[in-house]
Amino acid sequence: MPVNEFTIRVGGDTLEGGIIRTGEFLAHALARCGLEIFTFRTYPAEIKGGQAMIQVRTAEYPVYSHGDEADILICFDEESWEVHRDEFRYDGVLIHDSKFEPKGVPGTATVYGIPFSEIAKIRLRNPMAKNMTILGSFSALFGLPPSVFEGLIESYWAGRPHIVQSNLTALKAGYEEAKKLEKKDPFWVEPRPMRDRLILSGNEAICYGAVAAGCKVFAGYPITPSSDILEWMMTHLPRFGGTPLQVEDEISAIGAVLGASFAGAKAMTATSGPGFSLMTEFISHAAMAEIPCVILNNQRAGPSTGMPTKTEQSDLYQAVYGGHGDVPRIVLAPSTVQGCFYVTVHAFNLAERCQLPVIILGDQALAHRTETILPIDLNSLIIINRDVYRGDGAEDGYRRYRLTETGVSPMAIPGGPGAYSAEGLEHNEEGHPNWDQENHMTMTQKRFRKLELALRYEEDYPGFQGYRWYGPERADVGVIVWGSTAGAVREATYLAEKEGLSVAALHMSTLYPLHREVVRRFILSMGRVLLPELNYTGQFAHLVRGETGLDVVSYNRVTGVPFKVREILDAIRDLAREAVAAR
Amino acid sequence: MPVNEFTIRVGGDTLEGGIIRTGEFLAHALARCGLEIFTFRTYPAEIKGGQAMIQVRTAEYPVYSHGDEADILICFDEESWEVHRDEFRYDGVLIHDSKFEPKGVPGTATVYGIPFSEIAKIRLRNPMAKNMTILGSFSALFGLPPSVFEGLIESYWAGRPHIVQSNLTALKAGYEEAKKLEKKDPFWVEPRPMRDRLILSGNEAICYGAVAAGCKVFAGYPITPSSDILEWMMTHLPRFGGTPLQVEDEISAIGAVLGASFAGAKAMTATSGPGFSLMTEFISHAAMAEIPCVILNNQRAGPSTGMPTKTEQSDLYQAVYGGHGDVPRIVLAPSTVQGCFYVTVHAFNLAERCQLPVIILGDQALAHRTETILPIDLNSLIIINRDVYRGDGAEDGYRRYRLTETGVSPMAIPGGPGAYSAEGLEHNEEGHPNWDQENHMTMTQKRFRKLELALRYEEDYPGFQGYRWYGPERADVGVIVWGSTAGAVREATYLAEKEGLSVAALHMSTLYPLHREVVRRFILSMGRVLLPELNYTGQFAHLVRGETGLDVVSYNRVTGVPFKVREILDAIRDLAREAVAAR
Amino acid sequence: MAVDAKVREKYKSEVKPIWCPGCGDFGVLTATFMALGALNLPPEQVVIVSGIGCSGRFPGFTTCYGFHSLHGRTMPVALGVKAANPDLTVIAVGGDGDTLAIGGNHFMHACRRNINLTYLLLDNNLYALTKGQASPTSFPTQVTDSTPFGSYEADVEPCALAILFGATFVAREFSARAKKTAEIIVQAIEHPGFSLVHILSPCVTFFDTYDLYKQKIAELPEGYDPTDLYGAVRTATDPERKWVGVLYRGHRPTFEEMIPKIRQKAEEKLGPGDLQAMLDRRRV
Amino acid sequence: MAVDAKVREKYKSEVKPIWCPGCGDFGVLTATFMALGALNLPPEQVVIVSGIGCSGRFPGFTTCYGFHSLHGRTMPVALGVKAANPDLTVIAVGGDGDTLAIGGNHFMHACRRNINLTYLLLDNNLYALTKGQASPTSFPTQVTDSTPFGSYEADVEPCALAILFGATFVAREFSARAKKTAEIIVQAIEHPGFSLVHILSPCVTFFDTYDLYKQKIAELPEGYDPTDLYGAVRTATDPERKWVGVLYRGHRPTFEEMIPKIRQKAEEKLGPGDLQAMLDRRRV
Ligand SMILES: Cc1ncc(C[n+]2csc(CCOP(=O)(O)OP(=O)(O)O)c2C)c(N)n1
Ligand SMILES: Cc1ncc(C[n+]2csc(CCOP(=O)(O)OP(=O)(O)O)c2C)c(N)n1
Ligand code: SF4
Ligand code: SF4
Ligand SMILES: [Mg+2]
Ligand SMILES: [Mg+2]
Repeated sequence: MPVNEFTIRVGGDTLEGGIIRTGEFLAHALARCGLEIFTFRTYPAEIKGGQAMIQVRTAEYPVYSHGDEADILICFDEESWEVHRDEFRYDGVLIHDSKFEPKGVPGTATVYGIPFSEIAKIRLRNPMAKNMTILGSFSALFGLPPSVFEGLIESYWAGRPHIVQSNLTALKAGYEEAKKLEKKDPFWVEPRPMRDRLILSGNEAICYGAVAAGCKVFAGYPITPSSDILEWMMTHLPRFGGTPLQVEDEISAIGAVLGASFAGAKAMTATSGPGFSLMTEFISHAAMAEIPCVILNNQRAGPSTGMPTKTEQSDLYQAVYGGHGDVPRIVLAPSTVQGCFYVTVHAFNLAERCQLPVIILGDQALAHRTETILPIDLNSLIIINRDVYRGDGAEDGYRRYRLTETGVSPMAIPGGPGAYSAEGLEHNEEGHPNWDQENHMTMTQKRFRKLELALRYEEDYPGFQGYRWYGPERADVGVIVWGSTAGAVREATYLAEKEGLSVAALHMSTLYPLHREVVRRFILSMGRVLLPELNYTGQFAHLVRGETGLDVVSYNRVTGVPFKVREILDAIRDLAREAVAAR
Repeated sequence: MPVNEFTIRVGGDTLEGGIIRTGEFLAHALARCGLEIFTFRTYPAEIKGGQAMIQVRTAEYPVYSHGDEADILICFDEESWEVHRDEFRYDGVLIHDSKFEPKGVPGTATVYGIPFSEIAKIRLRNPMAKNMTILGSFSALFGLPPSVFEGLIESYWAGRPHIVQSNLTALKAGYEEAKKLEKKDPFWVEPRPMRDRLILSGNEAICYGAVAAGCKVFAGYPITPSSDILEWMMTHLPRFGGTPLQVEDEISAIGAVLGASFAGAKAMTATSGPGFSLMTEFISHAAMAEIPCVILNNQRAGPSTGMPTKTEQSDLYQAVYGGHGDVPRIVLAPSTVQGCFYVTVHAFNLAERCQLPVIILGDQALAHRTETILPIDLNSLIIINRDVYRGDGAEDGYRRYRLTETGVSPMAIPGGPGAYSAEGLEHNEEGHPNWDQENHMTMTQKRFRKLELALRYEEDYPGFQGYRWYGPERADVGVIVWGSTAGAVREATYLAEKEGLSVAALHMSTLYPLHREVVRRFILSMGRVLLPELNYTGQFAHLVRGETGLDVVSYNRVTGVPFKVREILDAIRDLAREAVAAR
Repeated sequence: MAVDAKVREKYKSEVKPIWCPGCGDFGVLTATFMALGALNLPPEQVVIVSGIGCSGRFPGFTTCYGFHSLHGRTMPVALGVKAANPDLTVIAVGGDGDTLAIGGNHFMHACRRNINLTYLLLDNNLYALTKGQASPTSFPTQVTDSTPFGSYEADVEPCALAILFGATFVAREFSARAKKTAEIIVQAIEHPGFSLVHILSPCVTFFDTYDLYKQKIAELPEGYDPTDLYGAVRTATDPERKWVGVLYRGHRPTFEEMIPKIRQKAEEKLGPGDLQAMLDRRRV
Repeated sequence: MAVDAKVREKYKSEVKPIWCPGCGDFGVLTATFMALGALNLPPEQVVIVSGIGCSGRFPGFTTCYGFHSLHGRTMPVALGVKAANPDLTVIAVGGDGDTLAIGGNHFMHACRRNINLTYLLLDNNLYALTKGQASPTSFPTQVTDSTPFGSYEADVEPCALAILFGATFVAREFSARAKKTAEIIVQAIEHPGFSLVHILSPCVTFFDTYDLYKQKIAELPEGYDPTDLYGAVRTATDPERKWVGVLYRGHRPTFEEMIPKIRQKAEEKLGPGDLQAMLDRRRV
């Protein structure tokens, strides 16, 4: 574990600045050393001031969670030590600015106090370069070649030689200062051959996925943690022939998405809880008028304004059940940065194929974390477009809401033949308002038939899996998981297996419609079933029970941060004991 | 059955007018004959034109549903015969305007063709009085004393002697015309001693309930089928020292309700599906900031604009699960007009007691139907007011969100001591924004503890029942029901018992939080459990499964009209067979 | 603007309007048919976006594309339509409640964006479909089912607002004058930018204003200068007269003109989009 | 308006503002303390309703009652507060995004109702809390994270809008002039009816406008007539200068004055409310 396998945490006040960048540079440098990385960050909801933190986990094999505790903790200031000491490994390495003396460091830990502030402010007269001196010291202490940081600095500030130069100087100063110290800890970086990897954040992957899927109109309103998607779209979508819109509120955003989709463009919006709630009425309309659309909701801690910069998985209820009336919709949840890309592509495909609103449930932790992921080959993607009416074949006249076996009816596009009215009132096949008893029943069935089609999406996209079953067919403990909690579950089940426990996992990425039979089979095959999720009400557990009539054990936490692997491992152990006892 | 026990349906085009009033006069007249009544109406979503219908069921005992088919059908025009013939009893009585000749009347039926139009238009030169001639004929044919109608006419148009006179003339003309006919059917009214009863609609009962509970601010935006509540409040609330507000949209309505409640007034809004969806974000805020409020949602057929004048029970998902984050709230559903009154009182009481948003789920059928109900004694009501901080006792300083055993913390009221900020961000006990991991957990628990208090409401309101268990402790078939479907279930289980089937019913009026243990016990005590509801997705059935982990059999219909007793009876019979076979 | 009856038929769907006999909205429908005919627009090139209200049923009575959206939400939908396909002719139809109560904010921002569309505001001074409650254009003295003792608040004047919001064509007409209304609609459609046509369209069932408006309307005098913004605001809010005609006409870049401009700037700065290259640039 | 420091302390809570050092909002907070002190209002008689944004955190920094509502929704909440208890002094605090983007419609209708409250619009020409996107008051040329190539749309001017919406007191100030701002706030609170105070309040972190506004502001000339509505609209939208001072002052019945009037009319027509009698009248 000490070589090429550890977790670094960097903490400090945002007023000082540079904390997050330190972590990002570390992550990139480690990736350039041929290692896999996974970062996680938290920051205050205030604009200036307050503690920010970035954690970088690295290993030679793929990592799925951000790590339970810091092996190496870098503290910019005294408060950061206070905030993070509880999650500092008892025999880890603490690197701190020697402007303060950390109190209560366990005797088992290694401590390096280095005068970063003094070097930057007084020696270099460049207080902003403090983080570069830290990187230099890191390099000296753990064997990460300084050339890797140099390369990063040069490409990051390319075209600004002045800044490059002063940062290189700071890097060097930090390096030399640390070289004076005696190495007392076992952690070390052993560069490996570079692997072909991309580094992306969840939100970036979503933007790329949307463009890859053919998104042509994006409409949004700023909200943490989805504002960067709006900003990316405002900057880049025009370059792809698309039109991004920053509108006056989230009702307008979803309205514009529906208008655009009606007019033939693939369209999307991105928001978070409060904005998502505002979209409720229009999502119900999209279901009724059968207009394809994609809605990304990056969940944050709620209810209400809640904790805007903290993560949670508590909007599942709203995603699956929100909206008045019987509202068919599809809900997908990515769990990795790579998943963010592909799930977004699938969301557009499903929206087009089924003419339904598709909701992507991301979360703050996933949106803002970076990972090394496998390169993406755009040519390998299957892009599905809606079934368009082109004036052919319909001898008895075009009917927008024609009753079909799948429930999907070809869509006419303004400018082309087949003019009709998209209708939010109940309507007949032609789309004319209709209050017939039978008609409402028939049309409701039609709309819900499309959910069955959604469950057969692998017919359209071979290789797609709405769920993954990890481990044996039968086990003492089964874990059902969704969204970004899946990473911690993956690591916990791996450790549990190593301990000799009998455990399997079912990772759902299509949350609704639920693959009911698979989930039933999984539950019935396991001694006990654990369902960990970052909410209080056990939302997915409730959905699973509601759809299967079978019970699962909810494991809930609302602290604003992801599960630790250890927590889930402990829960598995407990259930395993129970299951064995009941066997 | 023919004497004092039958169902009358009146149908015609709204362009002609007077259809609904005919039914209302019939209902009132029957009630004045000492009978119980229950009316149900449907009307087109268009303003003018289209078929409207009102059905009046009467009996000497309390009636709980509007009756499956018409014993006596009164048709204003030919289309109304076409529309209603399928729900006309094969050996019933058809009364029609002889301006048309109804086709395909079963030979077993009795038909009275009477020239109502001609009498009104030509003989009386008063086409508007057609419905009065119909009432006159009814009187002659079925023995309902004309004096009863005369009394009604006189009080309805009191102070307008001209109208009274011309209507009396029309009544008489209709009476005399029908007297010429030979009575061929067995239906008859035998006046009984007048009972002490009120006639009210569901919406009226809700308005009275709100005022009785102490509602001082009402804010609303027009929407079918809740506009009449807004109109009543705009007219009458000022007379009770309250302030009604017609605002610019439903977001504003719920916002004003929260502002008013924060400032110390009991406050309420009333809406239907589309407006209810718009309130989602603010309901999440009310839960977070712990502001008591009452939201009435009269459900109509959805999704989206749907069928505004048709009934449905499909907003339960939105009521129970709507809103981002973990949102505690209480959801109640009345099932009778009397229930509308009391449930509204309980809703205010629970909102004040638990400082939570309370949602009342009514529906179009219940909102607009009239029933004879027992008189209401306002003195017998228990009115609960919130726990107000008055500057006393809090030696360590006032804390708005103080952690308490029940989860409820005394509320300071502007103008009085204890100034604090109502906060939609996560906050500590003082109400200051706070992102601590532990704090969010603790505060979430606090907010949800109040749901347990809600389940113990009978401690505050002795006699209150959040559920009612009808029939034996164990049975072959159990029926779980909520909302206005309960009436049909009550009659169906009564008939099933008469057939010798073993059946029990559990009628839930507190839908959320669910009385989980009671529902579990009920399900486990029954051979099979039926859950009929007017939606497609089996929303309450899903909730029951989700909360209990036990299965029930969903029975769903979305036709825009209430269940027929017969439909439920058939379903009970089927399940009883299954249960017996499995016994 | 001679339009023969046959051309008009082209725009009329087989769905019979559900409006009450005599409803002002009939006049607007006829005027719209006349205008579309005069411009000879193919029905499938026209999208009519409506809200919820009696007025909201409008699109279904035509052979054009229609989008019967939500109460108050015509403008977001229309914006999306235009973003997807700026070549379409978009007509929005909203009631006074639709436009000025629940939809007021979208109306403001649509004007600001100067989207090239025509907004037909069918003003009957109340909420008709919900059977007669006060709307933001109800007169202060008007008694409705929701204001039995008069209103708590002042009414608003949509033309003045639109002008200040940034609309570049603002006109008023009376639905009883179908031909005049048609002429104005033609001008509105031809105008590049946001065009409001405020149409006094009486509700005969809940508040019959035919006589009132017949007395109150007046054509703008010769020499009226529709380019004077502040003057137009004053004319629009004249308490004495309901001036009909083109109250205001301005010129600013439209939303549709901005789309290619921004695209060009983006490409100039960052190059045309190449997703594979972008992804590849994220290599470690 | 002499206010000694101690009086001011009365309104300052123990919560330290989380604003960036130098943020314009500090000036507004100070001015508000000064104004409350000058009027000697007991903190528990004052309710400060805010939306979401940097500006939204305002109430927590005072010892008054506060309601930190939702983004854009100050006005519905304030209306409710006033309906429940018209005697309270209500101050609303909103950002430019809060007030004019998501909350534009409520703002319009609150002006229309002439609710007797004071609206402090803290305008920093962008969305600050979400880290610097364009708002409806962003300058057309302003480059923000969401408008890297400039905006698709025109900006709006809140004072002109408020005047046309029906506000009866409309003023503008600059947060750097805390004392002047305090004086205006005093007038606004004293004015019976809806009072907008548009405060230029720079965001030093995302778009520092101190210098710009120092140059651009100008005090209204002697003899300026704030009762001339159309003139005020013109002055408010002057492209050359940001005029500070009371731009407009009018008089109409307030919402609070209407409450008892309507109550009286209702009782005159229908008698005072007696629920038991009403119920009994529904006897068969
Ligand atoms: C969100 C929402 N709130 C309320 C309604 C109910 N509603 C339908 S039409 C209408 C008002 C109609 O008035 P207006 O817009 O003036 O149109 P008109 O019927 O007068 O043409 C209302 C309030 C609705 N459909 N949706
Ligand atoms: C419904 C909703 N949408 C979006 C947000 C995210 N959000 C928070 S503050 C803000 C804008 C703040 O801008 P402004 O109102 O100008 O206030 P400032 O921060 O500049 O003071 C936004 C969009 C939210 N909280 N709620
Ligand atoms: S109710 Fe009024 S607006 Fe609606 S259709 Fe009838 S006349 Fe027209
Ligand atoms: S980000 Fe701007 S508006 Fe927000 S506190 Fe900082 S300076 Fe003030
Ligand atoms: Mg109207
Ligand atoms: Mg701002």
